[in-house]
Amino acid sequence: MSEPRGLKSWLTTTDHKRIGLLYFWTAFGFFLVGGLEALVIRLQLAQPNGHVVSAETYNQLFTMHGTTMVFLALMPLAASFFNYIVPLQIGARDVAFPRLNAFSYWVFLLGGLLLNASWFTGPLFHAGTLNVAPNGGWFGYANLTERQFSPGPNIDFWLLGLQVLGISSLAAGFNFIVTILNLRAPGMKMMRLPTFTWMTLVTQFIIITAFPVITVALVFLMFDRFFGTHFYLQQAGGTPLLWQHLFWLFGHPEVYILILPAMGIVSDVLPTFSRKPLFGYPVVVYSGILIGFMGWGVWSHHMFAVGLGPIADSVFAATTMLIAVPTGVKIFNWIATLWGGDIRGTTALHFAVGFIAMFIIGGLSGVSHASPPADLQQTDTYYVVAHIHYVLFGGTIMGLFAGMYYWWPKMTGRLLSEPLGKWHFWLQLVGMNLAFFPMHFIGLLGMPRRIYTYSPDLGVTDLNLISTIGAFLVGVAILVFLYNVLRTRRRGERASNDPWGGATLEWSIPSPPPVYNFSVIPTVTNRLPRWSTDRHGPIQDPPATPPAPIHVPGGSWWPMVAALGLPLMALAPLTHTLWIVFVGAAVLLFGIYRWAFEPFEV
Amino acid sequence: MPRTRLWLLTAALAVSGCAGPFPQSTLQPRSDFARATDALFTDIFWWAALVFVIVETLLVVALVRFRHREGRPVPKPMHGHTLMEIAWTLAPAVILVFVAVPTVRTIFATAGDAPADALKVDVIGHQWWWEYRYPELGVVTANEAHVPVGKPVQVTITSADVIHAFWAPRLGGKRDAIPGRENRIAFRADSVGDYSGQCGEFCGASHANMRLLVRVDADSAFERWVAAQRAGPAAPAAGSLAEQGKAVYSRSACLGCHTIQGVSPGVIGPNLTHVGSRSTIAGGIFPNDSAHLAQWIADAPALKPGSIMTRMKPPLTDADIAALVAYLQSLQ
Amino acid sequence: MPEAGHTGEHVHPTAEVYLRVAAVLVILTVLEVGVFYVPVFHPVLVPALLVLSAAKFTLVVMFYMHLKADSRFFSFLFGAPLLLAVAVMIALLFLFFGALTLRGTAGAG
Amino acid sequence: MTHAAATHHTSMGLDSRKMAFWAFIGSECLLFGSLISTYLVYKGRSVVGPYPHDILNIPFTSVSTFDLLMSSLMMVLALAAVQRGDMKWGKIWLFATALLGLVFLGGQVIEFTEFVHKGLTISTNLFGCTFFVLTGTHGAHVAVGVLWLLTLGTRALQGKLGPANAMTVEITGLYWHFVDVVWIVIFTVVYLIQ
Repeated sequence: MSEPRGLKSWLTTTDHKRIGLLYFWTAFGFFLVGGLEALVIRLQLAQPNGHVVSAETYNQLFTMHGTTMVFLALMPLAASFFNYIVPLQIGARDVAFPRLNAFSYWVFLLGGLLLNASWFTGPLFHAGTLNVAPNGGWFGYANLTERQFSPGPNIDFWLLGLQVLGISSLAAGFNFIVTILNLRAPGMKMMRLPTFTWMTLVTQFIIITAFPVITVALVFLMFDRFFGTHFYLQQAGGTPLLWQHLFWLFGHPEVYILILPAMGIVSDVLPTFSRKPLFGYPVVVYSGILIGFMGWGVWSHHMFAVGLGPIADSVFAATTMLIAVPTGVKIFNWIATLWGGDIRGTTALHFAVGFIAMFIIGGLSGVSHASPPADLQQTDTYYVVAHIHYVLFGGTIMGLFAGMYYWWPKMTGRLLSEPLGKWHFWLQLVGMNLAFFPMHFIGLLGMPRRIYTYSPDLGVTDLNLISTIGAFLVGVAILVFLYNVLRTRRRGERASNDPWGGATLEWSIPSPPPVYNFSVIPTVTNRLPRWSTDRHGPIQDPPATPPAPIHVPGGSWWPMVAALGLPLMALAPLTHTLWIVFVGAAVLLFGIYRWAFEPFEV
Repeated sequence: MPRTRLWLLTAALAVSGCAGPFPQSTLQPRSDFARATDALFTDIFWWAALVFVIVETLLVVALVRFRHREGRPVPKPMHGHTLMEIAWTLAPAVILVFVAVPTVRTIFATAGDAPADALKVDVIGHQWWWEYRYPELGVVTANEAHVPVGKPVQVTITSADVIHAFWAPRLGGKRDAIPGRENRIAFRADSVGDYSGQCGEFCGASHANMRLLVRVDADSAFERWVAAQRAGPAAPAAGSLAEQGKAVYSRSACLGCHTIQGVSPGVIGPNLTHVGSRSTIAGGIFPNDSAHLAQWIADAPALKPGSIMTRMKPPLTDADIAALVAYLQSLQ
Repeated sequence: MPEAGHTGEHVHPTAEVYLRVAAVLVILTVLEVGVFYVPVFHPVLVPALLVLSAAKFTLVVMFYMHLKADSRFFSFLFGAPLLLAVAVMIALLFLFFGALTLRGTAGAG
Repeated sequence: MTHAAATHHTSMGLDSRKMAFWAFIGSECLLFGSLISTYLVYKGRSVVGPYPHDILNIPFTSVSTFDLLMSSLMMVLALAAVQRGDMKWGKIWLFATALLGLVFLGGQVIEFTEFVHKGLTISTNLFGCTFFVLTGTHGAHVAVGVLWLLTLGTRALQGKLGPANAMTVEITGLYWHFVDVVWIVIFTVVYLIQ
């Protein structure tokens, strides 16, 4: 019953908490890599006609920055909270399929490494450069990404890496849908789920429906590049626009995959620190579900410049504007949650409020993109770069940091330093606004995005320099966070079960939780089980020691072995060596068979 | 500048400490098309500003007013309020109607159809330069388009290779140049001048180096330009350096890719029949002067990453290049 | 393998029902091919075929995949994405075949 | 598939593996939905032949369709047999299902080979691209299903599959029937509506 130790215990772990930590550190590592890429980009643009990197390297940098942040940093950082927190919030001992969970993690790690290997493997492809990283943009528009215009292995790395990562997300999606629906503690009705768990559930449904679409789009691109098909080639009667439709059919729901978990975190953090239940809980939940559905009807607003015709433009403008309604409703409910509360200004609350304040800006600039004529001037300019960063940095990353400060004591048993946390927050807030707010002007003054150099004549030199300074300030903020983390490891204050006075079940057990989570599975009678309300007192916390021994399953090597098969299979097209695909498939199959017939019980 | 939003520019200038000018500013429209999109954006901006102020104020007031104080009693649990929920669902919906109606009106107003007598310009995107064809005038040129002031222009946009986007911000919003497909925009420029722009859709290594210029001419100047472009290439004077340059051109690989009317028929690179009349070279990134032309001919990829105009094999001598430069500059 | 005891969430139909469904499926398939070959049906070929295949689809899903008797929640897990897929298909057909685009012989392509 | 928690009490009273599998099938709807959408939007846009009506062999594919329908019948009979503990017939039906699956795959190999001989490859035209990728993806699903069925059959022969594993057989069946309904759609959309 004691915690197993050592490398092997981590490699074979199926404990959702350890997998959550693995997700966290891996994703945070990729977050730092993506951030470094951003800083090089900003260095290059600090001056007109910059010469820090070559055009080719710059194109690789912005492609990998986008791809890394979306697929290797933000999604898996959210996944680390899905893993660690969701089972605790619903009163479960693990996820529904612990080994599938381990498989998801290993596939994610290997997919990320495969993608980033492109920075160093140029010589293996006789490319003449060290770096052959993807260079077609994170959106990988065909037909630029076809073999004719991108002959090197760059795009191959991208499409194979994304294909592998998609499998990880899909597997985790099925797992968490079942976990949330089926492993709830007795009495935990759906409308008693913590909001973070609810938003996680919605996110998983979007993942399992949106990822197949990009899988298909990538398969087509792969066949075009390797087997001479013509899915995106106009010479054969096809059109590169098919790629855009399929990509954005996935890509817009993906935006909600990135933002909904952060909205869930904020919806949990605000009530705790205002000592007031979430205002309009059902409305917040239903608007989340609605956003999940409506996210499917707006993809063509990414394509107003392709000329779909006035009727299609009008339809997609209307659907896009409609999505602002459930989003606005959430914001008003959050403010109403704060209103009349007893607000304690913890770092977690700072970040949660920062999320609201910054996300509004991103949402409002989004409305001008929803209007096709205005969008024609703004699309593919720095105005969009400002918008996306207010949504994903001001929104998602602020929300994720709120979650980190909020759940850090639960996950590690120690409290992060609050004064350092506030330094981190203010540096990051000021830095991001310096970095991203001028981009609105840079874009409106006519600077396109994705250009490695610009003319001093544009008149945006100083604005770009300010933006670069802001980006480095964000870098300093992240360093403060890292220092806080290191300091806390050794000198951080030990956390009690419940340092914040939270309402949800994760705060009823020790920090960090024992391997079995709950010594006794609690029975829930209301939505805020640990708070007293008009009709209920708080429920009793489970005893410190389990009344009866709890069987905990051992680990398994097979999820990792099976996961290894996937990047192996990807090596076959990368190296144009057919037999490797059979080796990879054999490893995958072998892993799955051993896994399927291994004795394992939860 | 009747519709220029001085406040916005002032704000930008205040932070940047820079006086402009802003040759690609979307906020200084110079055509009916650009004015329509700009007016719509202004509308949306003010609605957004209103919402921004209201919501951020509420947020700040809540934070200040309800911050923790010693001895504050535990707040009353308040789970929701149906009327308020309805109110703040309807409020954004109503604002969005105010945005949606002018949006749809502007969509149809800027749908891209000019009157039948409009000047027709076909724009073809290439990696990484723009080709302009005037089908009714028999003019073909590159990177610099000329249009008459005050006359409707019908632009038809397509691409020869990957997806680009044609964008001259002060004249009109961007439209993608998509292979196998034609997109249209229509505008009527309202003042004479040079309006720069550049490719808006990421199109490969030198996407940043795919710039363009639209020159809005007075009627007479436009007529003169058309007449000059329709004429055949200038014949270099006998015994001049330019004549030697023509000989170099005719025996080197240039003619495989470039058109000079009556001299070479290549269609891969820009038409050079009147290259001397243009103010820039290499996709609008360098001034069209002897020094840049010479460097460009000697080693184009060094100046413009990914350029398919490769170094000549065997390399041209400096004398050959000088002659070639003289010839190209003579092609006014 | 652990015990995968039957949770008794539904009662499976008998072999007889399965056989009857199979018979109907075969008849429907014969009809489909028949409709395809008999010229009389050509004006209504597409709707007729769509109806017939939808009927087959429904029969298999309802009886062989037990959705008829099984938890309604499974119907949701299958039905919601299916509806989404159909909606996406219809939207793409509109976008590509110009019904939504005023201009354009080519629609989105 | 993993099968943790299969026997435990669940909040919805539904088997976790089965729920995960239905979610998987929902996800597959979007996969095949995207493939079929692409086939449809590219219909009639090939610039060179052969075109569908030149090459599709309706009688042959009708037999394949019949074969796959019958395999679905075998599958439900296998499930019914396993549920009532009749492992003898359980084995027979399982192997019969796999065999019919193999016959379908054989038919597809013959069909593809014939098409290639008649000049339609995956890179000939848009019809070739969309047809081969769509039906090929379906074929790959059938192949996985056959492998899965053979695994279950082998387990049954070893005596390691009994009524206690009825849920495993049921889930296998869900997969198999889903692959069948996808074919029902493909047969109509690709073969009959030309």
